[in-house]
Amino acid sequence: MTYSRDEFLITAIARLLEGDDVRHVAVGAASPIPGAAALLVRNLKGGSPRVALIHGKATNPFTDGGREIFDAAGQGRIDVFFLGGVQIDGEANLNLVGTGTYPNVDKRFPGSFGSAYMYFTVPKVILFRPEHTRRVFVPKVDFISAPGVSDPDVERRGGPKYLVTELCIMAFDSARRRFRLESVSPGRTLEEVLDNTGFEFDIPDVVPETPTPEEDRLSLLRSSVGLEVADTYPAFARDVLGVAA
Amino acid sequence: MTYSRDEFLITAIARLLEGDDVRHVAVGAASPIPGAAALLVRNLKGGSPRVALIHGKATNPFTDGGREIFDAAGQGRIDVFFLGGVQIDGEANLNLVGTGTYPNVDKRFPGSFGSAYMYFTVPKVILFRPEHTRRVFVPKVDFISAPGVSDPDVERRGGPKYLVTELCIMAFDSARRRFRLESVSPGRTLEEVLDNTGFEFDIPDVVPETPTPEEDRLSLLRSSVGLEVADTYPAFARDVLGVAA
Amino acid sequence: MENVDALAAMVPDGAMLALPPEYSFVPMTLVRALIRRRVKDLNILTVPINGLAADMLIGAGCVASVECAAVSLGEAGLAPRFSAAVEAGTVKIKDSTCPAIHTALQATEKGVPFMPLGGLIGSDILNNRDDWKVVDDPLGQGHGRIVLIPAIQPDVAIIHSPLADRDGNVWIGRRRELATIAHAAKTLLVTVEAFQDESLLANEASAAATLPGFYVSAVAEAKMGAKPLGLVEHYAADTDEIAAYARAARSEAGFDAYVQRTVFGAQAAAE
Amino acid sequence: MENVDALAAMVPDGAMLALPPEYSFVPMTLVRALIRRRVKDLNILTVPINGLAADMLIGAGCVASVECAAVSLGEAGLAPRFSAAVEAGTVKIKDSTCPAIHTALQATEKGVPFMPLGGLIGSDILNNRDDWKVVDDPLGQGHGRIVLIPAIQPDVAIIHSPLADRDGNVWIGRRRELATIAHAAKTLLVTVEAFQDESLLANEASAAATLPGFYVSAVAEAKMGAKPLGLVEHYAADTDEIAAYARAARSEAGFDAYVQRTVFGAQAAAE
Repeated sequence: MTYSRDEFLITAIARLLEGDDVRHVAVGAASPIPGAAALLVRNLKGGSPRVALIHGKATNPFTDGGREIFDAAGQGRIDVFFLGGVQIDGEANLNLVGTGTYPNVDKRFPGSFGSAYMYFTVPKVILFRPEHTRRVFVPKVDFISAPGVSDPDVERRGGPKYLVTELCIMAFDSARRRFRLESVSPGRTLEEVLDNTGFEFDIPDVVPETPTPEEDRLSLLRSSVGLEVADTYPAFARDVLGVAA
Repeated sequence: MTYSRDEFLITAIARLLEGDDVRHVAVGAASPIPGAAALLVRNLKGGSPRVALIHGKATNPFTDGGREIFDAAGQGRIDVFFLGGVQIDGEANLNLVGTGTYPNVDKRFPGSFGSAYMYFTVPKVILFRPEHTRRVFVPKVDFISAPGVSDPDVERRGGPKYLVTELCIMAFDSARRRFRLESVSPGRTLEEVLDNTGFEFDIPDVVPETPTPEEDRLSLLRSSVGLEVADTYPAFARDVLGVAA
Repeated sequence: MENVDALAAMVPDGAMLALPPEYSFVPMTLVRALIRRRVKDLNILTVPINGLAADMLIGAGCVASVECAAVSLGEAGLAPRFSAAVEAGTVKIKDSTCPAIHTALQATEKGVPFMPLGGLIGSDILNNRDDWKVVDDPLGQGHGRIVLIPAIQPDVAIIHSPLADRDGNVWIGRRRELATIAHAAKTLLVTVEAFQDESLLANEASAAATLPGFYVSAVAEAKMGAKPLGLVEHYAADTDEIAAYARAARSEAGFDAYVQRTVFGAQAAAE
Repeated sequence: MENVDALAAMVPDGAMLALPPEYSFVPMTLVRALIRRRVKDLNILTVPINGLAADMLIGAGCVASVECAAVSLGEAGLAPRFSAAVEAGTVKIKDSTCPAIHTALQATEKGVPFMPLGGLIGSDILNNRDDWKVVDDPLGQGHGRIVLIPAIQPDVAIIHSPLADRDGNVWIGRRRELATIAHAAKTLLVTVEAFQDESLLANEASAAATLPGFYVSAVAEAKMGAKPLGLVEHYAADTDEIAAYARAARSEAGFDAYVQRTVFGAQAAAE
C-alpha cells in the first residue's frame, strides 16, 4: 500500500503510544497527526488509552474549563503530551516565542502556550516537528520557553522522551542531557540527519529504519479511525486520509 | 400589633441591613431569623441588597460549589454575614467548638464552619445569639474558632460590627477591642444585661430602647416576605410567621 | 458496572475517606455497606462539613480520625456519636475551617504542595495545626503574614449522584465541590440512582453538569442511595428519620439498636 | 439591558482587559465597538491565549501591552499585527504560560496575593518576569524550589454568551474559565445572542451551566456576536473570513483596509 508522509508520521507516533504506561494521551490544538495517532492506538487497543483532543468536542472530556488539562497533568493523570518548537536544541530546550533577541525578537511566534508547565508534569512528552532542518534544530535556542532538563532541586516528573521528525526518531536521555538517534525514515540516511541537525547527538552502531506503516493501520486510518479524526479535524481527515466527516 | 420574639429579632436585624454599604448579604445554613431579616430589607428596598441563603434553592445564586461563598468573600463581594457561637467573649472572640479543654472538650459542638475566614473578610459581621446568658457571654472563650480582633500585620478587612441578642444590641469597636451597648429590648433593663453578661462593655449615659417591630414590616413578614422565607425555611415560616409555603 | 458491596470492598482499612457535605450527594447506601463490611481506622475528611454519614461511621467504630470544619445533623441538632467520640478522645480530631479544606483539595487538584489562605491567624484552629504554616508575605509587598495550607490527597472519595452514563461520566450539577474532590482523590467511588445510555458529554448543556469518567474508579446503582438525606430535585431529606436517628444516637445502646435495624437488619437487606 | 456601544463606553482607556480564548465565547461585536470608540492604551490579558480579538485591537492602536501564553490565529497561522507590534516594540509583551494565567486569576478569585505553580523553573519566561518569585519549599518538606505567581485582577473582562436571563444570569456551559475570569475581574461586560424570561437558576441542570448575575456588570444583545469566530452549538467559525483577515493583516495597509470595511464600514453599521 502506498502512503503519504503524514500517514507515515501517524503510524510512527502510534508505535510510541502502545505501552501499558500510556493510559491517557492529551493532544493540544491544531495537532491532527498526533491526534490521529492517539485515536489509532485507542482503536487498536480496544479503548485504552483515553484520548483527549483538547479542542475537540465529542473527543473532549474536559468540563472544568481551560485549566483542567493543566490541573490533570499536575495530578499525574496525563501520561503523554506533544510539544513542538520554532527551535529545539540538543538539550531538548524548546523555543515557541521567536528567533533573535528577546523581547523584540526578529520573528515573533505565538508564544509558549502551556509548554513551561506540561514539560515538567507529563511523564512522556513527545516532541513532534516534521520539518527537520538546521533552522529548527539549533545548537542553542534563542529563548527557552520550556527547558529540556532541570536541576535536582526542581520538582519534575515529566519531560522529553522522543523526538519525531520527517527524517528520524530520536530518544532523549535526561541524565546525559542528549538525544540518541533511534531510527531513520525509509529512504532517508544518517548523513541527511547529520546535515540537517544543528546539535550533536548519539548515534548507535547500527541505525535501524523506522518501519513503514502497517497495512491494517492504514486501513483503519482511512476508515473508522479516520471518521473519529474527522470529528475534530475535518479538513485533515478529508485531505490526508480521504475520509469525509 | 402583637409580635413574637423572633419577629422582634428579625426587624431588629433588618435595621442593621438598610445602609447603602450593604449590597450583598449572605446567610449560612439554618439561620431563619437573619435570613428573614435580609429578605425583608430586600423587599423594602426594591431588590437591593442581594441575598444569598446558602442552602436555599431559588434564593441560592451560587453555581461554583461549596467554595464559592468563601471565594466571593475573599473577592470583597459579600458585605454582611452572620455568625454565632457557643461562647462569645468581650473581645468578640467566637467559640463554635466546645467548652472545656481542647481537644477532648467537656461538651463538643459541631465545629468552626467557615468562621475563621469569614470573620476576616466580610466587612460587616453581625453576631447573632438570641440566648443572652453568662453561659454564652464569657470573660474568655475556651477555644477561639475566630478571633474578634487582629494585629496590624494581619490582612483583615472584616470583623464584628454588631451583636444582637434577645436582651440587647451592642456595637463592637475594633480599635478599643470592646463592645458598647446600643439599645435594650422593650421590657428589658440594663441591669438584666449586666447580670447576664460575663464580660465588661461600654455603657452610654442614656440607654435607648430597641424599637418595636414596625407594623408594615410585620405585615410584609406575614405575607409576601414570609412566602420567600418559606422557600428555604418552611417550618419556620409556618410556625413563626404563619405562612404556608 | 459494580454493585454497592463491591464498591465498599474497595475502601481499605486505614484509608483517608473524603465525604461530601450533607446537601451534596452523600452516598448513604454505600456508607451503610461500609459499616456492614466493618471497615476500620478510617481517617475521615469532611468537605468541608458532614453529618449523618460521619456520625454513623464513628458510632460504628470505623473511624480513627476526623478532619472537619464541622460535623452536625443540621436542624436535627448535634452529631451525637461525633461529639461523644471527641469528648472521650476515642477519635482523633483535626479541627479545620471550610475554606481551608477547599484550599487543601484545590492544592492537590493543581498538583502544588500548598496554597495560601487569608484569615485564620489568631484562631486556635491554626494554633492546633502544626501542619499549617504562617509565613511573612513571601512577595514582600506588605501583605503581612499569611497561612499556607498543605495539600490533602484523600485515598478514596465517595459520592451518590442522580445519574451516570455507560462511559462512567457522572452528573454533578452545580455541586462543583464534587469535581474538586474527584480531581484530588486517588480513588472515586460513585453510586447513582440510574444509568442512561446517551453520553452525558454528548451536548454542551449536560456536559456542563458532568464529571468526566476518567476521574471515576467505579460506579454502582443504588436506588434512593442518599436516603434518609435528600437528593436535589429527586427526593427531600426524611427529616423524621434523621430526627429519629438523632434521638437514638444520644446513647451508644440507642445507636447500636438503630444500626442493627437500618444497616444490618431486614431494612438493609432490601438495599 | 444596555446596547453594545454602551458596553464599549464602560471600558476606560488604560484598562487591563481580559479576553477569553478563541474557542470560548469571544465577544467580537463588542471588540469592533471598542475599536470604533477608539479605546487607548489597553493592557490585554489573554486567558490564557487569544487570537483575532487581540490582533485587531493591537492593529487598531488600542493596546499598550499584552500578557499572554500565546496570540495565534490557530489554523489561519500567526497573528500578524501581534507579531509585528512585538517585533517593533510598539506593544510591551509580558510572556506567560497557560497555567500561570489561570493561577494568577484563581489567586484573585480566592482573595490571596499569590499562588504557587509547578514547572517554569529554567524557562526564560520566568527569567523575564520580575513579578514572579522563586522560593525554597516554604513547608520544608523537601519539595524543592517553587514559583509563586502574584494575583492578577483585570479591570474589565468581556465575553459573548449564547444566553442570559432578565436577572443578568449568563449561560457559560462548561467554559468554566469564564467563571474564574468573572470572579477575578472588577467589571464584567457580557454580550449575548438572546435573552430568556425564565431564570437560568430555576433548575439545577441550567444552574450548573450558569454564571450568577451578581458577577455581571452589564449585558447587551449582539446577534452573531462572536462572528467570524464560532459559538459552540450555535455557529461554526467562518474560516474563510479568518483566513482573509490573516492575509489582509500581513501589512498595516491591508489591516487598515480590513478594519475600515468590517469595523467602520457598512458591514459594521448593521451591527
